Amino acid sequence: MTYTVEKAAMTRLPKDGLMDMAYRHRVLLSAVFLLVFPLLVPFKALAVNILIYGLYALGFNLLFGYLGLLSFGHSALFGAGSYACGILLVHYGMPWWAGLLLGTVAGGAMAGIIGMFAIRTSGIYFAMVTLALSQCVYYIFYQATGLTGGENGLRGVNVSDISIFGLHLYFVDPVTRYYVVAACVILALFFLSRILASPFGAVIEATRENEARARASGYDVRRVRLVTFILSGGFCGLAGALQAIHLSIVPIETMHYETSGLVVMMALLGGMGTFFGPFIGAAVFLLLENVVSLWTVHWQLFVGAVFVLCVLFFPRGIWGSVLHWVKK
Amino acid sequence: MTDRMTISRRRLLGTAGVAVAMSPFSINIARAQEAKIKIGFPVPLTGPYGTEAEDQVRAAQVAIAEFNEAGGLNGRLAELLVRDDKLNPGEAATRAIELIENDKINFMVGSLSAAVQLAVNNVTKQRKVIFNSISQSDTINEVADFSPYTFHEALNPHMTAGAVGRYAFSKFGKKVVFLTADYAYGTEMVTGFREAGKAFNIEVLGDIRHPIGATDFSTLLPRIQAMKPDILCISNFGRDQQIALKQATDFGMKKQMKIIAPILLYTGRLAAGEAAFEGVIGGTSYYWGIENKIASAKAFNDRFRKMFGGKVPSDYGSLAYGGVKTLLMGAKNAGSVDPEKVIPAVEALKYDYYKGPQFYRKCDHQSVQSVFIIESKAAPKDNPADVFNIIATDEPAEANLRSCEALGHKA
Amino acid sequence: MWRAPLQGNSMAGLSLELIGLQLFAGLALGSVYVLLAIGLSLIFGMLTVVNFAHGAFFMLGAYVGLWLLSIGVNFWICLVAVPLIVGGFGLAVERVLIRPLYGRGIDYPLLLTFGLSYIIIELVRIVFGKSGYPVDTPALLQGAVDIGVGYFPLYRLFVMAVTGVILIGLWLFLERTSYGLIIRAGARDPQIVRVLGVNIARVWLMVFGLGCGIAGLGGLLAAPLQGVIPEMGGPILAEAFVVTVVGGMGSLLGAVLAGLLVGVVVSITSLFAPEMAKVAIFALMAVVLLIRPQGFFGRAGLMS
Amino acid sequence: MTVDADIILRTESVGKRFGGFTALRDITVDFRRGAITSIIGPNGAGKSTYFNLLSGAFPPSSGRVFFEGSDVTGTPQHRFAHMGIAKSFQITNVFPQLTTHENIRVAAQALQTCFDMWRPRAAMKQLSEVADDLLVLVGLDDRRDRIAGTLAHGEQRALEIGMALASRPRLLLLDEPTAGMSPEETRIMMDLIVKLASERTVILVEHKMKLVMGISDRLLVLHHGELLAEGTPDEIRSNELVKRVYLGKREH
Repeated sequence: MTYTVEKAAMTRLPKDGLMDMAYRHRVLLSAVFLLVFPLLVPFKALAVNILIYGLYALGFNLLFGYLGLLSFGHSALFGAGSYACGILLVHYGMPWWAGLLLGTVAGGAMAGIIGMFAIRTSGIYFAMVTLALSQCVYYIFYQATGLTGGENGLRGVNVSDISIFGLHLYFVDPVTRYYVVAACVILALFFLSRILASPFGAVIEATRENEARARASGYDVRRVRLVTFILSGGFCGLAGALQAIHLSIVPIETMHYETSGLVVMMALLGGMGTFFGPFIGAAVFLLLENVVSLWTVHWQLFVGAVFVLCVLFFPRGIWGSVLHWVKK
Repeated sequence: MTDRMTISRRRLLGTAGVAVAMSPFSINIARAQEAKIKIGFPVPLTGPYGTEAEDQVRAAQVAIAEFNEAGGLNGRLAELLVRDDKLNPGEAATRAIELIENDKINFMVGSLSAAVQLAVNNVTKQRKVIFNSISQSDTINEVADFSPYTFHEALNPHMTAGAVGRYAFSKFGKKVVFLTADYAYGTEMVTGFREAGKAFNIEVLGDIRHPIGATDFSTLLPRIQAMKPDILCISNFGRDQQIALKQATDFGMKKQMKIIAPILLYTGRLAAGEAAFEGVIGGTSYYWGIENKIASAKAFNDRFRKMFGGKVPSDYGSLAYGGVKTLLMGAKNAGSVDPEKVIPAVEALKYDYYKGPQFYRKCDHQSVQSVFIIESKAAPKDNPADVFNIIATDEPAEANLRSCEALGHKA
Repeated sequence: MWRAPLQGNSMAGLSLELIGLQLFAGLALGSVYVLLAIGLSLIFGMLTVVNFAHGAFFMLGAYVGLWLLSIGVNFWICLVAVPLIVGGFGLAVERVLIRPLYGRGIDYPLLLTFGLSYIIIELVRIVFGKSGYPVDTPALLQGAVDIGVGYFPLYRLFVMAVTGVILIGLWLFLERTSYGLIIRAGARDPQIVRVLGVNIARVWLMVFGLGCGIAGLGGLLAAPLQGVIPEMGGPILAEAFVVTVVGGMGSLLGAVLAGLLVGVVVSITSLFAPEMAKVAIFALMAVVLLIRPQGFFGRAGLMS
Repeated sequence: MTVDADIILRTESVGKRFGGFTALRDITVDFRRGAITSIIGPNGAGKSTYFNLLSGAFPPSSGRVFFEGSDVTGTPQHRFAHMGIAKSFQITNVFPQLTTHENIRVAAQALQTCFDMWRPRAAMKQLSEVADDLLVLVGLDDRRDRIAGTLAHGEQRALEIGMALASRPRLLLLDEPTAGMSPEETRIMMDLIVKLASERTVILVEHKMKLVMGISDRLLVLHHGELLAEGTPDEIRSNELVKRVYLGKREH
């Protein structure tokens, strides 16, 4: 499967100054965009949700879009980050930044654990194994009520005052909260951008393109997959941790397989294997859901229809289609 | 100024959209004014409890209508901002934040699940907004989750299970088996039953936990039959309860033991049919049939019937009426919507709005109220809404609640 | 932080009869899984489509049955009519939505059916409302009968019998008809069928319809057990997936054996740690996949 | 066994079974350094199975494989490139969405780094130069920025050999390098193989015996999974057994 419209477009048009520049400064561009983004969204909490789910979809996209592995168990990675951050803040009184950091680590660690088992399989079986393992993780967190609050969810992940290098911010304030989250997201985008442009980024692409050839060239494909899965878990873990401090709760639904399905939907909608696609997918999905659910209780009909139409007519997703069009 | 107007109009249209989609109620847009008292109302309009949630909205509308007809707060009228929480705590928290930050609501009322109410409560207490929860939970009373801004109009599992237990253990025997959904709601109920059972020296033959959302109990029921209890106590909610009762009936268990449940849901009974529920005994916070004995219930039912084409309010629906009404009356008594003034006013209420006398206990803001013990009828005679018999009333008493100290509050 | 899975007194009353009854209950439960899983497996084996809408078809069967019963159609006629109607709907879905996706990779049909299930569920909510409906057990099948180790509801025995009949019918169809021959060959190697010059599109269409029809029948049979509600397809789909994967995707025999195995695993877990019943299903799947990634009877490397 | 510097690869009574089917039985061969050795045989003789054992695609069921004197039996395939063995596939196998240049660059990168996630790959200039050099070697320097999937069949085969060379192998394994090629493309490929053999050992599997007679130093003939004969082209030509089972039949 191939989704590298974006990269192909770039290699095709190395001389096209504007595109090339946009491509090289994509992190900077997104930073500028995120600065004004809240003005385009009905309310700040939604803008924050879009950032968080965009980041979550970005992590998923690294595995599915760039490496070509479809996981139906990403909720476990997102949830691991969320719970790690929540538990550390609530039960161990750690500061918010430690929660974010360790949430990221927890996402990666969870990916490592699931990956050790799942990476032996591929294709549909990989999707199924990750689904099964994430369900096991769900039930473990569900049962560990002492730490996770079980079905009631983990409450009290309250972050009110934060200080960064002497700058004191009131995190409950919606505007502050948005920009703190946005800063984390830009950092993540920067990291992703570095990874994709790095030698390892080339290995990821090569592995997706042709596993047998990559192996014959001397790459340990299984380890490449595992490492990519862990990186993906790190991004998803950070997204989860941000959600924990944004909502100040960690619901058990975070771990539910529907949360895995959601991210597949967002990535598909935005355009798999593209840099900005996941964010566009998350934004379009959540905005539509917000608007439609104010208008009718039958918003799920709409969601389903968008999904089906997307698969049938825009398999490249929104951003993928745009890039394809530009390339032409 | 113009900016704010557009936002509020957009929101209003949104609210109206939800209302229209759930006709027959509509919101009076024409009278919308800047200074309205806004009440955020997150309930699960989509998903399996949609019917229940719609009834919650209806009942809340009754309270709003009554308040506005009585002249509001010195002419300041109230409005309801309904949001779909999708039965998902994350979504509920997002919606609660939206309602507070964007719509600048004055009060929050709502929720239909323990997890959602705890999520909403977490958001409201952090932002110092009064929240009246209208679904069951013991946890929300406890010191970790409670805040001065937290009120709990609904019953809690301890009260409900206690009332049902005291009734059932005295009548049907001492050998009990529990079949319980494995989450807070279920386990809190069992704790309540066991607590009540101490006084009757009940013998617990089995305490079986099933996963939430179970669709088949056939693998659990033969074992329960083999235990030969006097009473089977099924503590689960919604569809779990409907399926468990249906399958227990199929296995012929009603002939072998008495089946009790902490709560018999009105909508659940309608959805599952009379056969499954027949003869089962349980508790409820409200059943429209109490109107023969309680004047306030009669008035509430009549108003509800008038507004919604002869329908009667459900149990969880009526809680929404109580939840909205108490906060509005508190505001009226305080002469302000300032939470710091409204809280003491609500604490001071001794009210009888729809089900007999009630008041909020000071330490945990739990509404002290009666629990009705009901039995599901074989077949409704002429009125399809006539599904339960009221067989006893557990009168309101602070003694039926867990003590403030046990909840971690300073006495 | 972990709750003890066993309460001290819950082992009371464990007898051979009970264990026998428990195993039987497991097999009865498994037979519903089998009805869903054979369709999933058939569709996957032939079309390499992972049908995420299978649960929705199951639910649709229950609602079509509910509707037929409400307009006075006899339950026994429903047993024939429901699979035909749901199967017919399945044909339309394959023809209109899934066929354009062949050759586009295995993820696309999966994602499409995932979205489709949302649409079907919401449409049912619009037509029938959000709350569920009770469905009475047919009068002839009410009550419980003695099966030697204890009493068991007659209706559940009936469900097992219907599953048996369906399996025998399917077996005869696959073994004795020319279509069956093509399907069996196709499930083993889709290339062969294409080489044989068979009109594969027609076979695929039929297989999809057949799978959906059986799922619809499963829904109808489940309706008197659990009532109907728009969301009823969700949990059973997850369980049917486990069955299909454990049995080996594409293998009918695997689906049958794994379905019964999962039923028994659930019932035995229910005996010792009932709250773990759902975990046990997924744990079983994880273990099987780790030891034998292609499932009991699956072809290795099918999907890589 | 003694380490003989002249022997680059040795298989010691290797065999391979698939379930009940024995594809290869008890083959002991020494491959000489610096030579072109061709493995020939009719369809189903076990050529591909033997090739896959040599290239580490799967381990033998019995016997051992030695590369430059050390036992490499069961070594994971990705290690082979690092040891100095590279292969091309029977079916064209490139990274179709990447450019020709990037194809070789990625292959060359395998020797240097895999998990470096921080440095920009553009900074690794010498890899890019290696890729450019190899493009010249395999005659694709004018196709540098084409998407590999759009190249002609013969060009893709050449690209694949370029990728194999990127790991600077001492031993190059080629599986039917001229399969599906036009006579013109075949000729170019044969010239390329001879050119490559001047600096490294080449083992190739070939179906068309006539084609390799001229360029091979040694030939192995497989038949029904067994080694039928081994020797120089002249020896093979005059071998009675080979004549009977192979040359006796019509070549296709």
